[in-house]
Amino acid sequence: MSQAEPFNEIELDQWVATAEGLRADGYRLVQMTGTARPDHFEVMASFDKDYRCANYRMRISREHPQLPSISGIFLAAFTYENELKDLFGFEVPGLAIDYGGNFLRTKTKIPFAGSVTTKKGPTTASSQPAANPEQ
Amino acid sequence: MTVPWYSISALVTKSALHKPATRLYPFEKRAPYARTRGHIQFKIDDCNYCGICAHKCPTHAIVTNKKAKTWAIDHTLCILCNSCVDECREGCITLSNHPLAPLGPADVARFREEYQAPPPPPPTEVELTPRDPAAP
Amino acid sequence: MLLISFLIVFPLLAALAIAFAPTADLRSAFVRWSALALAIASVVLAVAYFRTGPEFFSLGDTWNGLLDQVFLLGGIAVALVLLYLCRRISVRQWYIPALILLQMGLILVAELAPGHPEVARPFYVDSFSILMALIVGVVGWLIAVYAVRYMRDYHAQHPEVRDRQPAFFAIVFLFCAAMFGIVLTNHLPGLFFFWEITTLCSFWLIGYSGTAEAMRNAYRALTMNLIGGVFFAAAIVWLTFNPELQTWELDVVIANGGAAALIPAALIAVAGLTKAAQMPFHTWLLGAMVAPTPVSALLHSSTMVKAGVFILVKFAPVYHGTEVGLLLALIGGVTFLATSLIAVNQRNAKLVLAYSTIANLGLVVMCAGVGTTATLWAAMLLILFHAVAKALLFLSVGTTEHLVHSRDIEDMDGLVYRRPVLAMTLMVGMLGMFLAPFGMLISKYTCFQAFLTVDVFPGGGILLMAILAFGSAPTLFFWTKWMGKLVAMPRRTPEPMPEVPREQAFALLALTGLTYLACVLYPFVDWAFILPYTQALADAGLVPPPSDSTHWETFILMSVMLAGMFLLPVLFWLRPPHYATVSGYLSGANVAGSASYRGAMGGEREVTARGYYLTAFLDEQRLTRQGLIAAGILMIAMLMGAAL
Amino acid sequence: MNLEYWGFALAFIVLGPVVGGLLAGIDRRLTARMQSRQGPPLLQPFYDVLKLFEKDTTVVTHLQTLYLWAFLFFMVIAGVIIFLGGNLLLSLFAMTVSGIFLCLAAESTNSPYSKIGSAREMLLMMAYEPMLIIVPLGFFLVVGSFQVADILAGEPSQVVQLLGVLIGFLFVLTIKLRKSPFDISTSHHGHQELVKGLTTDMSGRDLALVEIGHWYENVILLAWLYLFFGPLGLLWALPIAVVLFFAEVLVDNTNARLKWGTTVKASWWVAVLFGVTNLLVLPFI
Amino acid sequence: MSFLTKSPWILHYAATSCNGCDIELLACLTPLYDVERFGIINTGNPKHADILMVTGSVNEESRKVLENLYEQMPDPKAVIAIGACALSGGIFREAYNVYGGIDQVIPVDVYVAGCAARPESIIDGVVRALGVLEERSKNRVRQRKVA
Amino acid sequence: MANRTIVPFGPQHPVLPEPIHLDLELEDETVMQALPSVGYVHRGLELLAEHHDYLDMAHVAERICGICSFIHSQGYCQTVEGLMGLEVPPRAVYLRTMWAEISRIQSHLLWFGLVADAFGYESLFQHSWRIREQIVDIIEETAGGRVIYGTCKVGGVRRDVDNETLQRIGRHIREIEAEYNELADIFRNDRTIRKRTVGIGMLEPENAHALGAVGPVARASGIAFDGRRLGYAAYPELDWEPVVEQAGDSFARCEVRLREINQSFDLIAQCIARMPDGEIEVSIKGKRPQGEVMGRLEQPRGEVCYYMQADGKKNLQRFRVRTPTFANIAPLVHMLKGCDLADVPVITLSIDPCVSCTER
Ligand code: NFV
Ligand code: SF4
Ligand code: SF4
Ligand code: SF4
Repeated sequence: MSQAEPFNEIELDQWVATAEGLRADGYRLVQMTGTARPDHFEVMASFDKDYRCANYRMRISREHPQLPSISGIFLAAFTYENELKDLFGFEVPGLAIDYGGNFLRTKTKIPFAGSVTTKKGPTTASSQPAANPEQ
Repeated sequence: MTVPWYSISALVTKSALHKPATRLYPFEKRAPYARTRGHIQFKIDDCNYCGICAHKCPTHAIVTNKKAKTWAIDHTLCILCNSCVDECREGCITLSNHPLAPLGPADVARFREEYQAPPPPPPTEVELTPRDPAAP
Repeated sequence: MLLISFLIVFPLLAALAIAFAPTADLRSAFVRWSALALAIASVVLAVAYFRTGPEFFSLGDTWNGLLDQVFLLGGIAVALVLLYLCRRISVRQWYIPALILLQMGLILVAELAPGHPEVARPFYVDSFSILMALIVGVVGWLIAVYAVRYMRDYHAQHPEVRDRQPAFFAIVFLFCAAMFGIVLTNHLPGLFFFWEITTLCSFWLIGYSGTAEAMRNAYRALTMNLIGGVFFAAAIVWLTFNPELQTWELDVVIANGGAAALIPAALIAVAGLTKAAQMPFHTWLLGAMVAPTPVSALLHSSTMVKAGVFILVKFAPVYHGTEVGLLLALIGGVTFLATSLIAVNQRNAKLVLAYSTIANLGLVVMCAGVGTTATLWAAMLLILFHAVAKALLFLSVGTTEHLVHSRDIEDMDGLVYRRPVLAMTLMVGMLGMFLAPFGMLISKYTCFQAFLTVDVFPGGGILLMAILAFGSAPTLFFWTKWMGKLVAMPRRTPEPMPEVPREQAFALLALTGLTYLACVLYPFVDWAFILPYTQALADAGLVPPPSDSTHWETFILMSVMLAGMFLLPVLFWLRPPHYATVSGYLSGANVAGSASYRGAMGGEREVTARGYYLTAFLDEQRLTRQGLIAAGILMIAMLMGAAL
Repeated sequence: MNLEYWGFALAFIVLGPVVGGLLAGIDRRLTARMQSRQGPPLLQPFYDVLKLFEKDTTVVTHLQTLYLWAFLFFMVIAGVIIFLGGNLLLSLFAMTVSGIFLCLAAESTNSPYSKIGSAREMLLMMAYEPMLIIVPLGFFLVVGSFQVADILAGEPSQVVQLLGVLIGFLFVLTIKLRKSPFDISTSHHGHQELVKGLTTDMSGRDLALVEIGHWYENVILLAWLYLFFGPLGLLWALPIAVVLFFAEVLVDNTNARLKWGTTVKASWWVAVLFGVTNLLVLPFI
Repeated sequence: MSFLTKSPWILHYAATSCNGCDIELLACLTPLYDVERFGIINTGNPKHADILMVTGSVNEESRKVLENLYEQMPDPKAVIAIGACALSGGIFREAYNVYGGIDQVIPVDVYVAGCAARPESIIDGVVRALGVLEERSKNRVRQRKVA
Repeated sequence: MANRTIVPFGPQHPVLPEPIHLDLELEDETVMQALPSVGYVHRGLELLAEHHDYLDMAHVAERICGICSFIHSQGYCQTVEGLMGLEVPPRAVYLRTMWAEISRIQSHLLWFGLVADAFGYESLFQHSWRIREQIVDIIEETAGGRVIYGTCKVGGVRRDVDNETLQRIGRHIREIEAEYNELADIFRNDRTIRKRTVGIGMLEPENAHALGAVGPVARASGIAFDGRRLGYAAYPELDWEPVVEQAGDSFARCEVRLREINQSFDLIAQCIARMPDGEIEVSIKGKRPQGEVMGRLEQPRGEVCYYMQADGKKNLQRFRVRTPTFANIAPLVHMLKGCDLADVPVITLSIDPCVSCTER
């Protein structure tokens, strides 16, 4: 754990090839996640080998957010990719087990997509409790 | 290496023959530890309504009103993080070692109405600055 | 005698009338009324010879001689017909005509032998044959009534099958005639003749639909039955030439009871085993499932297989106390155990019934092999209860199949709510098959007691008892599983179903009533049909005298149980509890009541619950193979045992 | 059959649940103590059932209540048969019927957990039936009768002669009492992948009926156990039977739950190795 | 006296609890607290349960589950909310997938505060719920008599 | 036509106190397909970074899960400290390590009970929780809460534990360990338990690697990866070796945890023995987190990752947690295929799932 494990920028179209290479080198998929930026999304992925992390970062356009799936290479990626799909609204072609946007089933759809802030439904403390039938 | 079936039988037989480990809670109460976080207590005498406690409270369970000189806590929101106790310079918030007695709907309604717990504040706008490629 | 000839000849005439009936309606009427006439005749027979010992009939010398000729020529005719039917088989099935010719040859050798034994008293009636005649008559009648409508629907649903209904019903009646012949004749070549007729009829009926599968199964049935026929013929040849026991009269062979009778008895036992679809030969009965349901009902409940066990039970006094008997019982036991286990695997309702039939016949064979009074008692009750309950089950399944368009047990989900009456008949049939206080269990109970006293071979009885105990367990499982399907509450409102046709409903309800009645009245059955038979045998010193050890409170308690089965639903109907209904438990994920839940993929997902078939636990193929090998070895041992 | 036996039968009908409930209470208390817990009051099972009568009853289908009536009815009959000094085999058959109705009640709800529970109950029945059948047969071989009255009047040595059968019976008793390692169709205490298996969709009075049925069943099983020692006289037989009965609690607490495949295989092997073998060697003891 | 108070069977559902309150509830069943002393059994089955104990606040998914479970519990029944989350949403009140306390979905009879609620408080909460149950049981019996 | 039994396993299910949900497709009782679903505990707390400043977020992080609560707060603080470039005083580091190991024991004992409960071994469940309660008492005495510690903060720890108490705890844990060893031996040698776990839920080493298994799940399949070797906290200075088993079945996973409990007892003793004196926190005045980092730690269930982005404001820009159970879902799906229904809870618990961690 240190900042000595920097994020390597790669292009989206190198992504699958990179993953294949890492798989061949005996890396383990550690995590995948994303961030929303004003004009694009970023996807970060980390791979581990011998306690060393290789981190990658890709840019994904906001207009047509699409991330090719690597679940055929690392099956473990299916959970991360489904999560990205739900939280950021990505399209993930080639997903091995596709929950179809129903992985987390959030109240606010695609909560991470728009601006970083989100609107909420009714607030808690001031709202009325459900009626108790005997009161 | 222990004999498989024997050791568990010995254990359960031993347990059966000894006094159970049960703490007979409502009938016998054990002394709390000094650090046990039971619930938040407030002594209004020393309070200067500075509002630091309310500000520091992660769940906004405390409301203070400097003008009206009121201080209120919604126990249903308090997560017993102890921040208010640590932060209050006047020492008027203390931590009781005894948990709060269970509340009924009426108590909760009282908290929520009388004490006017605040609606959660709007989220902070996190600025979406384009990432500086030079940054680490 | 008149009655007997009526029972044998009338169906032949009826068959002719039906075959040449000008219109379908007339034909149906013929079928209904002739079948009723047969039923009435069998009842009259029962009343006329109520509780008599065996009574033999002689026709006088000329007629007797004529009868011999009839049997001889008839036998040749049957063989020729069979050969004709084989005209289209492939070369690889050369053994079928070979078998036909072989048994033809054997029987000709016997019949044309100079100084072959004469039969002085070709017919007889005793209470066992009355019981069998009643079963054939009454159950046969109900099946015929049911079949009239069923066949019409069958052809409506299967336009690809050539409509040969006139021949179909004619052959059914021919079949009945042969059955009456089997149970009433004392003339062994005559018995063989009737025996071959049933083989022929079953071949034709199984192959009715004419599909490749049906024909294949029909030929399989034919082959197996022919093998049995060869053994039967061999027995007759043996009886023709053996100086010690030279007779063609059934009762003489049985009364001999000694070692001399053992060889023909063992040979006939093989014939009986084939007909009763016991283990090395059981596959033909499974194949018979392709036939229209009334045929299955007929083959399984009142005819065909019953002929097999009939002859075995008849010979029971010979088997009694011999190693041959024990081996025979063990063949039955192997069959019982193996098929009970295999039945657990089955999803096809008719296959479940088939396997259960084989298993129950195995039980009868066990009883026959042991051959004590008690097991005879049990065997006869089993035959009765099984005939009624199985006919009921087959017909109910046939109706259900028409309603739900499937034979799959899984598709009978919730029948109790969809067609309560039909479900009720099915349930009663099943209860009758395996549950106290219904019939089968009474017999099983007696078997246990009887097997424990077997002392032919040390431990032999214990072995039989163990087989019975272990075989009963899976029986419990597969019946309960099926009943569970029937009573399952439909998760959604089911689609409406067509009504059960009136005639079919009549047959079903009548059989239900019979099943119930047979249980209620089993002491009467015992007294009226079984006791006279066993008593007569005991008087002849063939079996130990019957001992009555049933305590009276057993009867009372059985009656209480039976009454409970009846009264609880009535009580429930009169005073239903008023409870609120809720959806079933689905881990809190219910979406539409009990029917669906929120699936992992987020969508609504239907709940389904499939029964257990334990395919990974009990393997049908392996069990069949093991059963076949074991039964085959036992059979060879039995034949060798008889010869030594 | 004399009056005395009618008295026993009547006492069974009336006192069966009381004794059964007490047995359950002791069981729970003992279990708790083995787990180093205080445990519930002795009368807790009665509180539970009385509570269930206070509760509303909800059903998935009304017919499930009917099947439960039948379950209870046949269970009582099974007990009455024994306490009348009657036929042990018949009593077993009645017990089987009762078990089947319990399965039907669960099946009728058609909800997956109940159904799997009932399928497993059927599997268990398949597992224990052979051994249970062997017990009366063993008695028959020794005493010459299935009648309970005759068995009780037998020789005190019968338990020695039937030692294998007794062991086999104790084995399946674990199944019948729904104890670990064989509590696979429902769970009394402890949690289970089937939630409550058979009884998942029963509530209120329905559930109370099941409980009461089980109480009767426990008394019947205790009576079976008693039969082995019966000829020793009440003073010896009852304590031995009760101790063996509660030995099951120890077994319960010292085993993990096994799977149905293992259960069926194990029970059949036990039935063969202990039951059948015992009967085979019986002439030599 | 109602027997309900002598044998309250509980059903536990973890709505979006962080597990903190769950394990404290489980701890109540274990030797040190052993609520079976009061006849309490954790049935895990709504149809057998008298008291529904909920830990954690409701989110989109658990809301429906809670409704289902509550509906499947036969009357008379009571609900206990355990922990700050179940009471009001606690520290997760502002999270985008959280609706807040469970009283937004089903009526709650007893609120047990704390984060996490201590086993002692949970036992106190059950005792308080018993009073509620006793009351309802009496009403229920009366209703049945009328009906 | 019902060719398979389709059962919803969870969300409400007594064997798994947490709302995990599996769609099970069964034939008889063989699982033909098992599809896990999440969402019942999803709160969306990563986005709470917008509501709480980076200091308050420690409370949120701790409440990601009540079982592995301490290490979450530790991980959060450590990662933020990395962004801020803070050097935490050694005593605080050692106290954190000690609490982390206590937390690990607590978590493993809890799992011990749950897995025993899953295969119906009630007495083992009760006894393991009886022992666990003594650990919880230690936690309460030192931290003030039974499950939520609230002791970790950015820059150090909030509470000190005096040396006398530490010594007492050091002695006490040895007694607890003796009691625990008895239980562990029972678990290892019990025939019925072995019957239920040995050879069940196989995860071969290659699959463990390919599916990204972490923690005891990976270590039971012969992969010697232990996050504590990454070199954070006091671990580099302590004397220990990762626990590795080769078999890859449920029993091996249990065995790894059983041995890790002993290891943790040992680590606690080492921490207490080497506890440095001094400050317990550094001042964070005038410092704000800035930059981007991926921090990794070892939780009881395996490697946890924190990803943070900050731009020097009060609130973090992006906060992300990848928990071990999340990584173990894919291996779980693999293990469940073809098992028996009765094995489902056992296999599921053999990865020691934590749903609230998974879903956050
Ligand atoms: N160990 C742990 Fe966690 C974390 N992070 C797990 O998946 O328990 Ni709730
Ligand atoms: S911080 Fe202390 S003095 Fe200030 S308002 Fe709060 S309680 Fe009163
Ligand atoms: S303890 Fe924490 S949550 Fe509770 S009132 Fe104080 S600051 Fe707020
Ligand atoms: S109240 Fe606290 S401990 Fe309980 S579930 Fe919520 S966050 Fe966890």
